[in-house]
Amino acid sequence: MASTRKAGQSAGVSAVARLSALAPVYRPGSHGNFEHGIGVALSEVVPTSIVQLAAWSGKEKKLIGIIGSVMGLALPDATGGGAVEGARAAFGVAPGKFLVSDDRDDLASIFAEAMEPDTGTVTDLSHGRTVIRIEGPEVEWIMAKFFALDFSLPAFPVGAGRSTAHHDIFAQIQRTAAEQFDIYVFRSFARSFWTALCRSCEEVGYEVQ
Amino acid sequence: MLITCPYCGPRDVSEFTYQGDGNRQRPAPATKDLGAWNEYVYDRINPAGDHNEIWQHSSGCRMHIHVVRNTLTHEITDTRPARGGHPASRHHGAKS
Amino acid sequence: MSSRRTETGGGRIDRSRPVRFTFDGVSYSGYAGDTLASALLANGVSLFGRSFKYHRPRGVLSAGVDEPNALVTILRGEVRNPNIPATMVEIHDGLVAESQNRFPSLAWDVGAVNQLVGKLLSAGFYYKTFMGPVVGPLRGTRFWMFCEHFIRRAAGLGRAGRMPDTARYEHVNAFCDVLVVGSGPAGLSAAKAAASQGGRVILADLDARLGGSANWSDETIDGVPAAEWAAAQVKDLKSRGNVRLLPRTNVWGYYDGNTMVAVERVSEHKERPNKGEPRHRQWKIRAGTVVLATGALERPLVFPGNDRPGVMLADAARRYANEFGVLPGEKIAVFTNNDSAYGAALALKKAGAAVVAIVDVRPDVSPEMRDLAGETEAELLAGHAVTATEGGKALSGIKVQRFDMQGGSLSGAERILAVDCLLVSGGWSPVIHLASQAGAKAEWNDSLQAFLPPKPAQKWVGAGAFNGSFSTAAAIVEGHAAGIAASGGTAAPLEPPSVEATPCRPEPAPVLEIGASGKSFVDYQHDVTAEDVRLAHREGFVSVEHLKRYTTLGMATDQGKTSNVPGLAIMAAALGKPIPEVGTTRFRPPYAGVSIGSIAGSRYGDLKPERLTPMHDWHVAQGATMQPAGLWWRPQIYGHPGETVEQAYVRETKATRGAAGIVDVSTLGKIAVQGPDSAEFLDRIYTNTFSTLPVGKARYGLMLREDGIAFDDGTTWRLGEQDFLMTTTTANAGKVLQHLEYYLDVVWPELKVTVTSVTDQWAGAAIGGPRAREILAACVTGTAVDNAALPFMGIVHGEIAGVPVMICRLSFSGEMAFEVYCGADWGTHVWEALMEAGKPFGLVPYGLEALGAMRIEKGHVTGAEIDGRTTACDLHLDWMLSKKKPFVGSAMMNREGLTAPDRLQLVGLVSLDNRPLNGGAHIVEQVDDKNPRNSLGHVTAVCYSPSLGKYIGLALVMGGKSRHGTRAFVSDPLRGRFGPVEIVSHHFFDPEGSRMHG
Amino acid sequence: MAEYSALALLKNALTGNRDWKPAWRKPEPKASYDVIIVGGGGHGLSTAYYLAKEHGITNVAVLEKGWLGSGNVGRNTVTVRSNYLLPPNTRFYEFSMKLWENLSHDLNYNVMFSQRGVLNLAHTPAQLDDFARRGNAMRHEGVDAELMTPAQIKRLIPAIDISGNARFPIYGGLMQPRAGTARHDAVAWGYARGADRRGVDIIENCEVTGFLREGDRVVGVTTTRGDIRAGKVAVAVAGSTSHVMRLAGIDRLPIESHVLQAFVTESIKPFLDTVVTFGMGHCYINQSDKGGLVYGGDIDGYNSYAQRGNLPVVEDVMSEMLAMFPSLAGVRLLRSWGGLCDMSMDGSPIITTGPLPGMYLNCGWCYGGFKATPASGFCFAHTIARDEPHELNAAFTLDRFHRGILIDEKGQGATPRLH
Ligand SMILES: Cc1cc2nc3c(=O)[nH]c(=O)nc-3n(C[C@H](O)[C@H](O)[C@H](O)COP(=O)(O)OP(=O)(O)OC[C@H]3O[C@@H](n4cnc5c(N)ncnc54)[C@H](O)[C@@H]3O)c2cc1C
Ligand SMILES: NC(=O)c1ccc[n+]([C@@H]2O[C@H](COP(=O)([O-])OP(=O)(O)OC[C@H]3O[C@@H](n4cnc5c(N)ncnc54)[C@H](O)[C@@H]3O)[C@@H](O)[C@H]2O)c1
Ligand SMILES: Cc1cc2nc3c(=O)[nH]c(=O)nc-3n(C[C@H](O)[C@H](O)[C@H](O)COP(=O)(O)O)c2cc1C
Ligand SMILES: [Zn+2]
Repeated sequence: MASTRKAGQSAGVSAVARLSALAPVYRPGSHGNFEHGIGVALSEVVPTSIVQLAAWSGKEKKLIGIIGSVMGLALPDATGGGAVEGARAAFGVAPGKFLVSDDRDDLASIFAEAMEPDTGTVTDLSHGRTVIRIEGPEVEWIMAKFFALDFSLPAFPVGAGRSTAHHDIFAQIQRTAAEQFDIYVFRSFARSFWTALCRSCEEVGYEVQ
Repeated sequence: MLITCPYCGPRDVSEFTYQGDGNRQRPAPATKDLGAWNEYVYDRINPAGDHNEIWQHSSGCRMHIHVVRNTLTHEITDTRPARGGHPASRHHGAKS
Repeated sequence: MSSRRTETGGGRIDRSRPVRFTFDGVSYSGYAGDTLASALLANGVSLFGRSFKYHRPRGVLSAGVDEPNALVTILRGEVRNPNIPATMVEIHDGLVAESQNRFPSLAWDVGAVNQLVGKLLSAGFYYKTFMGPVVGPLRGTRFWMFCEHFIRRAAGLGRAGRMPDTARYEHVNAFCDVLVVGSGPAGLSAAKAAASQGGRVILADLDARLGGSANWSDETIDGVPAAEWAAAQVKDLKSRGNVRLLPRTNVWGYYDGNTMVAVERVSEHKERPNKGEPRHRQWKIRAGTVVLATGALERPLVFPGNDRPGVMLADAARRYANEFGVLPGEKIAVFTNNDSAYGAALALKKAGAAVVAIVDVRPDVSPEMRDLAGETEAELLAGHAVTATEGGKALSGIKVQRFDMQGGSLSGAERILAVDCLLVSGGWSPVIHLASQAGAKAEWNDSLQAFLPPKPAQKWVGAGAFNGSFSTAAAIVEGHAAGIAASGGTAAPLEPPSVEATPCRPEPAPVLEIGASGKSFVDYQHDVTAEDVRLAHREGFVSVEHLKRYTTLGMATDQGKTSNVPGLAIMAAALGKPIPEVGTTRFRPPYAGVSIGSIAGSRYGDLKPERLTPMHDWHVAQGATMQPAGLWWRPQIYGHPGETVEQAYVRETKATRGAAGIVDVSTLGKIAVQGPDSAEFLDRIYTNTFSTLPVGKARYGLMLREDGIAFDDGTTWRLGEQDFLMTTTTANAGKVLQHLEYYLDVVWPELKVTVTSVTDQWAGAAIGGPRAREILAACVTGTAVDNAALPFMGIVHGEIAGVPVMICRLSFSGEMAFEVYCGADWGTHVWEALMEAGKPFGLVPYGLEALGAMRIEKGHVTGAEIDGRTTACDLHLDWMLSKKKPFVGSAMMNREGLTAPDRLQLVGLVSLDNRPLNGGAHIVEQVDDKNPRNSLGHVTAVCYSPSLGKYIGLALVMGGKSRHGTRAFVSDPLRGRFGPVEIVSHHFFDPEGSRMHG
Repeated sequence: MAEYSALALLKNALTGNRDWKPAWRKPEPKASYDVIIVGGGGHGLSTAYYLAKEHGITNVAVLEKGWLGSGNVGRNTVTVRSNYLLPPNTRFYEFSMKLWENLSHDLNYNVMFSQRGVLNLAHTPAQLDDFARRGNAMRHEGVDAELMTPAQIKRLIPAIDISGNARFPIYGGLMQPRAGTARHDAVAWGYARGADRRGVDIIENCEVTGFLREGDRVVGVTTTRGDIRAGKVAVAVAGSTSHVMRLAGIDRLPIESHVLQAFVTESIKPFLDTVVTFGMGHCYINQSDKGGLVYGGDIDGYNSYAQRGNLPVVEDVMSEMLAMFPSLAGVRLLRSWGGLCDMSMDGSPIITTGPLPGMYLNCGWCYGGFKATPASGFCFAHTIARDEPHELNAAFTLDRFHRGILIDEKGQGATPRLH
């Protein structure tokens, strides 16, 4: 097979609708103490593809270049360096490792084609991660309830990413706008995380979109 | 306690997994010298003072890092990626 | 009862907003801004609680967090919050409070009989008795346990409820450049200075109203009353974008890396919280630098009867008068060893009390103090001491005698003064708790008779009374300097503000105890007397830490805030040593009690998240009984109405072996192992070889720990030349990933391999049974699934119902079986398609029980056998140990202990009495149900085997294989199950594997 | 010195408690002793006591660097049990239990050993089987053990949450009725007084700073109070083992020192009579006679000599405690502290002659050595007096790690933080 790598690590493409891990607990509308305004809005973002790219030591710059050309995003070469442009997003999650997401089908195969094996590896996580978006004026406050990260804008600029955890739930977080974060959690934990998130948002009033 | 991950910056100790004594050197895989293996697996310097140790940033970038930490005060004076190798300049743990 | 409200107004309370509450069922009213203590005092209540040991009646000693006596239980419906100092409770309409440690009532408490035998109950008395007889029915521990029953009933303070707390608790993380703890003059000044440097500042204080002692002092700062000055500072801070103010916040712990932890009382001062609002919020604050401006606490003096309700700390009385508009007494006296109480006396005078006398142990009182005493119109009794108090449950008078400070002797006639309140002051102890939590030694200052903070072990600077700087001007100047220094700035020192204050030299006389006869209390709550301290000395418990443990001094809810220094002064005197040689006990978190809920945060009620497979909702909809497996939930059985668990799994097993069954295996750990050195890496990690595995095939692998013990097993699929998909057991998924990462990062960094958890990426369904292949053939497109295309351990890619799938033919059940993987979001879709395709063939879903039964029939091992003590040989997996290469564990697996002949080895068991076996039963050669002994091993797994029609099990047994074909017994005294078994091979079913090879 | 009794208490009460004498003397160290015991913790003191009582060896000094009992004996969660899985441990701890049952009489000091039972909660059927295996192992060694159903558990502990909708429902529990708690300080003080009454010198504020050697042989110690010679030197310093042994030139041992935190709430009225452990995580709890709930959880998980820990474990323990007892959320934490645990590579102890001639070593108690105090002292005294192990500590050798004869209760291998 020409692209065993591609076949191996990609879940592939299908017209069949994908089932969200959040389905039964996703309740659009306003909740909590919202009478005085909505503190945050929550939504699930469903990028068609989420891919992890890892560069061998010394090949990080090359990989950043490839990400640049495939995604059309210029990543700063810094810890968690990332960029976001509409549905296209990329950010660093570990030394030489990046998470990219896009609305293109089978991004894993696209990167597998674009990348020599001696640059690094491509791992499809499109189904393995649930992306929860939280936005609004109280977003830093709510994020601070879950993660021991400094969410102030200077410490966590737009586009940047961080890997961290809320207790047992591993999370990779990208700031996608001044008042907006996208949280990537393991699909199996997504429902628990969402439920806890909603509960913590009650205090400021929240809306599910 | 905060540990400064060389990649992620200072993070709470709860994000890390302790992977133990960083002074130990694994014998070459084919080595038959059981004494060396035993020492690697079971014996510890366990100093009261500066200690070379390995932590994994398991709830972060997942990198393993070498940490020099004082076991009397918990003060951390050095962290570096484990892939960079052993922090050779440090001595192996006499009381500071 | 008479109202004790002052007519001069009061700082904090809002006299236009009355508040109604109850205490011990009696309804009272206070004002918004009152504490429970101030409101009750205003209502003329003087009896607040009972002491721990002697059940002595107690009033309120302090006005803050140091309160040892006035502890109450707050009730919210059936939820009880015991041991809350009334001084820290803000009243609200509907507040319900109860007194504690009394029966039947606070006023009439039978426990008070303990006072009659007080001498018997001296420190440590319980060590010397209750041993009971050496023989007879009360020998051994029985007599003690009999007595202990009653002792336990008598001990304890408030009562905890049994109803789950309905309040919400939360955590939040915060980052700042400067955290200022304490909002008195020093803290306010520090916060302002730090804020002016532009960094992020957090200012936290225990109290609801920021300002600390400025809220009740009689001073003016820069021409305005101190309270107004403080309010103006607070207003200024509030207006700044870079400052967060945290009133009602107890900064309780100073942890490594300047991690500070604090609890904010968010809503308990309200009648009901807003929607979503927590009761308590724990703040985890990571501060660049901490400014400790925690002030100082006043100490009482130790003299007979010093615990009678009506005896109160002088500054607390000032606070009640100035801040709450309450007079703690109408005819008061003052007893002091220092200047500060004179100011308090004057404040009470101004508030409307009559000051009868000021009793000062010092013979030489400064002219300024004499003037102050004159202003209060009190009789000044210099060189005098209080030697006793009178009254029942409320103070009615004190006895005073001439006192010689040098020798400590009393002389002259005893005078009795009629008073209803006695203000005491034994000097001040800086609140050095947070600074000391790291274990650093505090330093004794002889002139202040106090411990001052240790040298910083972390990044903090101190200011104000915390430093022993007891003047407001100094506090403000130090606070400013601390705020600047903490921000890393260098501004010019602050011009001292102009402070108008009553004169006060901070140095107290070195007298803390008046040695007269009668019970003199050092630790109020625990009823530790000065005599107890001396008894500890006589018995050799002279180290302060021994003193504490022997007498329990300082171990009460107030942690000795008011009692430690007097206690060790008495010990120092007994030893004839200076105080610094005696030292102080170790400070520990929390600074003041914090609710357990606040520390648990949202994990109270939500201990662990749930992990759900992609098909979870399907299982639940089909009526599966779900069972926890680590954090996962997995179907145990898909029971039919009326079925027992055994009936259900037997049915599921039979259906699978007879036709086909399907099980959700999405929980298996899945790790993508990628990169040019992947095969080499797997060869080193696994005991067997993977480099020879062709692309498109899978292989069963075994891993050992470095010490040669079996670690985990699973299949690994070669998807590409450089591309493997490793599966692990559900339980070990995380550990195995970590294991791989460790070797790649630390041991073999030269290998070009990445490992990534893809557990959540793939939904997995294992479909097995004689009809399984037909079912697949009916629904899989894009690939053949016959023996040629999909041989044993082969892998193909195809589609099911429009979804790409990856199928590997491997078997855990022992049947012809296939694992079907697809993208997790399509898991339910594919699962349903398989179910649909399987309908004509009799496909059933099966759960963990049937999975277990089939694996037992096949003799496959899982966590019960790979239990961290067994080797590959013990489990008959030695065929997997490659001799051609070293691997993790190979060097150590043959050590003598790991190859000893008496090790436990895996065998099969067949129940010979046709009764079920129990997991955890032991195996013996001879049954003795009365006196079980000589265990040979134990049962690891059991089931009813539908294939054999028998109850069977797996076991680890000494001698293992050599016992095949012999008879033994299960011995399960815990469950009363004994009976014969035959020891057989662990391969019960189709040992040749003809079914799975097809 | 006077016997302690109710009568003595009464007599003294009538005379103002003036006649009580120091519980142990405060002697100056002599120039030499037959046996020096380094470490005035529970094990050092009980060793001295049994050396005198069982072997007539009374020319003994116990050297303690701080105040007596300042180590783990004075800071543990006081649980005494013998509910072990592996026979070497079960036998040893059961022997200890038997000594506990008569200890107050033996010492003429009420150590408040109270057999209130220890209950391990199981939260899955597999865990209950695992506990059954252990309980049956105990029964086959003649130790008491019972399985309890959720309903029985609820009757015993009314405040416990057995609702089926709990995140980790309770499937049952393993109970050892004879297990219980003792008063930690009393154990140290009682042994100290008992040893002192038999002539042992207990010397506080005397830190061992080195070992006197004649060739290989250890012949004494150097201390902050001078050199002291001895026929035999026995080391029982728990968390400080590696540090002290390094002074003798032993620079590597199968030991790591880890901090374990413990907690106590403010006093409340009787709430919990039994010792209970939570099975989905690590939390154990009992109520002291004073009314405080005394509880703890896992070690912090990194090497430490600081006697204090960090916040993550505090939060874990509180969360798990509330999972068992949701009505305690409003009860307040009073104090937290830490102790240094000598974690061994298989989680089991070491009591042995050597590793140098003239020297004896007792360590590896992890966070479970309080309950061992009587048996440890008894066996260590035997080992010192006879130069060979008692049959009960014969398995607790130092070379068992290298030889692979491990006693690994938890099956975690050489990762001390997991034991
Ligand atoms: C928080 C906590 C909870 C625990 N809970 C339990 C429990 O519930 N049940 C249980 O069975 N066990 C428990 N343990 C374990 C138990 O407390 C210990 O295993 C046991 O006390 C160790 O033995 P020891 O008493 O001799 O140690 P220690 O009391 O620590 O004695 C060692 C002594 O050696 C002294 N020393 C050290 N160096 C020197 C030197 N150079 N010179 C002189 N002296 C020196 C130390 O100062 C110390 O006093 C717990 C431990 C901790 C920390
Ligand atoms: N001898 C004397 O006359 C004497 C003695 C002591 C203090 N004083 C007066 O006290 C003032 C000193 O000012 P200051 O600012 O140093 O102290 P302060 O007492 O005014 O303020 C300290 C504040 O810290 C808070 N605090 C303490 N520990 C805390 C914790 N762990 N978490 C949260 N908050 C905590 C307290 O609630 C208090 O509000 C001066 O006005 C001085 O005149 C006088
Ligand atoms: C079983 C037990 C019960 C305790 N109860 C209390 C208590 O009621 N009050 C208290 O202040 N401390 C209590 N402590 C803790 C001690 O005060 C002290 O913190 C501990 O012994 C460790 O010593 P250190 O903090 O001085 O290092 C208790 C300790 C133990 C072991
Ligand atoms: Zn990191």
